[in-house]
Amino acid sequence: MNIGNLPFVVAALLVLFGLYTFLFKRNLIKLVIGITLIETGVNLFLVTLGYRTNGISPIYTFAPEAQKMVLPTPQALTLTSIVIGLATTALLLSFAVFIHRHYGTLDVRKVKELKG
Amino acid sequence: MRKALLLVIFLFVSAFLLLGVADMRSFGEPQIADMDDYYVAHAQGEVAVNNVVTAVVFDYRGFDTLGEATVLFAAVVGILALFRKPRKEER
Amino acid sequence: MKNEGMTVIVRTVTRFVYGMIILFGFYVIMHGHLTPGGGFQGGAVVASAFALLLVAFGSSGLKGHVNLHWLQSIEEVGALSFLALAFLGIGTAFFYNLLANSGGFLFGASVPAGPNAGVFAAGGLVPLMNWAVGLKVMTGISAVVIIMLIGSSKEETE
Amino acid sequence: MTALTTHAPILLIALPLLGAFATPLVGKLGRGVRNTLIGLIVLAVAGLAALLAVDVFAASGVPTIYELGGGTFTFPLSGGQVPIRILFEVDGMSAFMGLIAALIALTGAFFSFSYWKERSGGNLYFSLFLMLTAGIFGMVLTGDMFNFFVFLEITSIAAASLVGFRIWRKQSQEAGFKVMAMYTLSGLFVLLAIGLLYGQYGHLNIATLANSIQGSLTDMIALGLLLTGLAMKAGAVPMHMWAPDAYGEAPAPMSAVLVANSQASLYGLFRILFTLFGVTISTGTMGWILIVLALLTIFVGVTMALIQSDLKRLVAFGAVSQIGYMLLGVGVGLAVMAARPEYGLVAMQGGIFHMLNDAACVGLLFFASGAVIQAAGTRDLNQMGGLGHQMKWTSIFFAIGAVALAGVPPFNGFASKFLIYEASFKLSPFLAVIAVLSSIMLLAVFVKAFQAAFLGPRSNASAHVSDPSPGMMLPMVALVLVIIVFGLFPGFFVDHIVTPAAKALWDGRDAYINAVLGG
Repeated sequence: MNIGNLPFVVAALLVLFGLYTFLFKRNLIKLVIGITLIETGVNLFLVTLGYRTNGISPIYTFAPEAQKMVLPTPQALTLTSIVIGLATTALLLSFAVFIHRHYGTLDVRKVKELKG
Repeated sequence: MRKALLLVIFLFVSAFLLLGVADMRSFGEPQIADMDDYYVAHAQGEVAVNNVVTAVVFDYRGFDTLGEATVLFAAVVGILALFRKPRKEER
Repeated sequence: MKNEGMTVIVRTVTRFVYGMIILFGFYVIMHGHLTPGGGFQGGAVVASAFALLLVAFGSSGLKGHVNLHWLQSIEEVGALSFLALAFLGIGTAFFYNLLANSGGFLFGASVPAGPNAGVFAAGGLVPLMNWAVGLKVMTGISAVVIIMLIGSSKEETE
Repeated sequence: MTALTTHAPILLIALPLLGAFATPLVGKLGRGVRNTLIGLIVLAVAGLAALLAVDVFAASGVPTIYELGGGTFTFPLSGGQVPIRILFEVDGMSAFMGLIAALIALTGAFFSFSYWKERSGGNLYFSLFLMLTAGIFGMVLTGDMFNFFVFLEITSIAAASLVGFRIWRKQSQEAGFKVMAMYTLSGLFVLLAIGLLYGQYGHLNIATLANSIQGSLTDMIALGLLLTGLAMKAGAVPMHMWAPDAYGEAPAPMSAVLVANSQASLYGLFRILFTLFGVTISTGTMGWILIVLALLTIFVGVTMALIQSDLKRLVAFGAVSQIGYMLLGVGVGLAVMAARPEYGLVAMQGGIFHMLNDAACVGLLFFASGAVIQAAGTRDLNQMGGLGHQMKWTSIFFAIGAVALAGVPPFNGFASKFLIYEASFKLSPFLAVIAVLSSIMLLAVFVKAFQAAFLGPRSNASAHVSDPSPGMMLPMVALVLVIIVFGLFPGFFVDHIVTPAAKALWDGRDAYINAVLGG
């Protein structure tokens, strides 16, 4: 089946959903969800870049003979960026916990000590 | 006002990204892959591992992995710092 | 949410499963140079066992079993040993894999070209780095999960 | 010695990382041992950065390459060689940024020893500081796009943790969340752009990408994403809302390091515009975009500084406005690059020289305001007053930093700003007028702050204050010396360290590519 550029479109849509959430939602946790969505979109985009039609995973252990393999670099990059995403999400959520502790709310409109 | 501005930004970025997708090369057919072909062909000989991705992660691009480990370390240290117990006079 | 843990079904299943999850994590780390996986993935699998324990038994159930200072120290040792392994090759260049194809007993074997059944004792520094990173990731993520749970549950009780 | 020079780029990153990983463990042995270790590391790093800079500047335009993983770093291909491993490529600009980072890391570390002595979490503080330093060095030295992103994220996470380090202040947590969110967003933009470039050209090395870049629509989209992401991380208006919060809420020495971090992002922006894309884009348009960003940044930064009553936040807005001057200088250079008139290079020299001067002046201002706030126990300018009676030296240092930053002769800020005024006047007098007026306004802001904090009758806050301990005075004295020496002999420094850096961007693209691909 020919799916054309659908994977790229899906990645772009994920990024856009995330951006929408980031820009228009007022809850800190939802902002974090938005960022995570963008991250997922970017990771998906990276890993789709490496696909070669009918390629197998680039591992030689018990691999079928004489098959072309998909590109390994995007997989390595995606691994790196997933771990980075995990780290940033954990830190963001910790900040959210502390903001809740200090302000008693997660509403962006009420967390505005620093302005101007 | 603020919302309208954000909407303009959002629409702008949307158009930007979708334009990019439309202009992107077709899925599953990387045009230039000489670096990756090199990895696939030489990982077994140079690094002596069967898993090419591991060869890239820990050998050819090992420094990225060190950076990635550092990122995780920084997050753990940062979270430890946030949840630490402040001294009495600091509260 | 009270951190009392979950129902007896979840607890019983967890008791059965968590050892296997940890074992599977170590398997993934150990065979990172042969099969899909590696230090990061295996470390995350092991950390998920800790997360499961936390969810099933609550933060009070973990008290006495896990020492946060130990986790932190192990993580630092993992990070330092990764850096040290990278420093080993500084005679040529940082990150130079001087053990690969050296013929020595420490992962120095060579690998036949093309698809094969896998040579465990090959890869030079790669399997060692897998272990260092695996150690670092499993303790790091476990520490994050535990700190965040304990820290945020303290807030509820205060 | 040669081995040390060869390995200097990696040691600049590996040593701080070693310190960062070891600090929490070593800290258990006691504060003295920990501080000795960190002091040795930052001293070694400063020495190595100087060594590397001497080496690179002596090579007159040929970048130094360090291959990670050794062995063969390139494989022959029809029509040249292609790198397969991560490379460090250090040209004049990278070495120059390394000097800035080393200066700030050195003074920041020694200032912190005294500044954070009585507070909690010292081990974690220094661990994060060293990771931030390593990340800045990584960003400026690397020659690989994805590696750049990884270091960008290291600085993001370490910086955000440091911004939120005062956990008892709720503003600090708010700033931390904001910084982390904006940094993550900027990092993701950069990563998306890297993905686009990789998808097209199958490489991640900057030199290889620069060699094969076409300037297609996808490339332009990648450029837009990179520009947005890096300008956001550098704190340029209109993506600046995190910057004053971050500079204002971070511990004082870390605010200085954060400024160096913003400058490293600017470096990334310049590297991408000049080296990665270079002639394939219409440099005039991009230059004018930078100029517009610069004018906005200068104007908003200065006007917002005018209305602050929080000393640290006031300095923070001053720091934001200075990012604009760097953008202005380099933007003017980029705008006229196609025609290559003489004043383009002068503008770039001014913009790049101003990075170093800004790091020194803003660093000094943050250190001094940190000392003042710690002594007076308040950040509010209205509650201060008369502090100058007891804190003589600190007030003198603050004054020197302020007038130097505002561009008053004979200090170093004047030297670099004069080059920017001169060159931007030749492009359009309007630019120079705005730049000069904003500088005067900045001076007014600092005069007001100085008057409110240090002059006037003694207030309650000034009852028991005194100059800080020698541990905090020494780094300030070092920065004052830098400011005065650079102000007295600007010609020497422009010739010997700024010109190689400016030339590396201005006409170093071919040398950068050839050093890797062997032209």
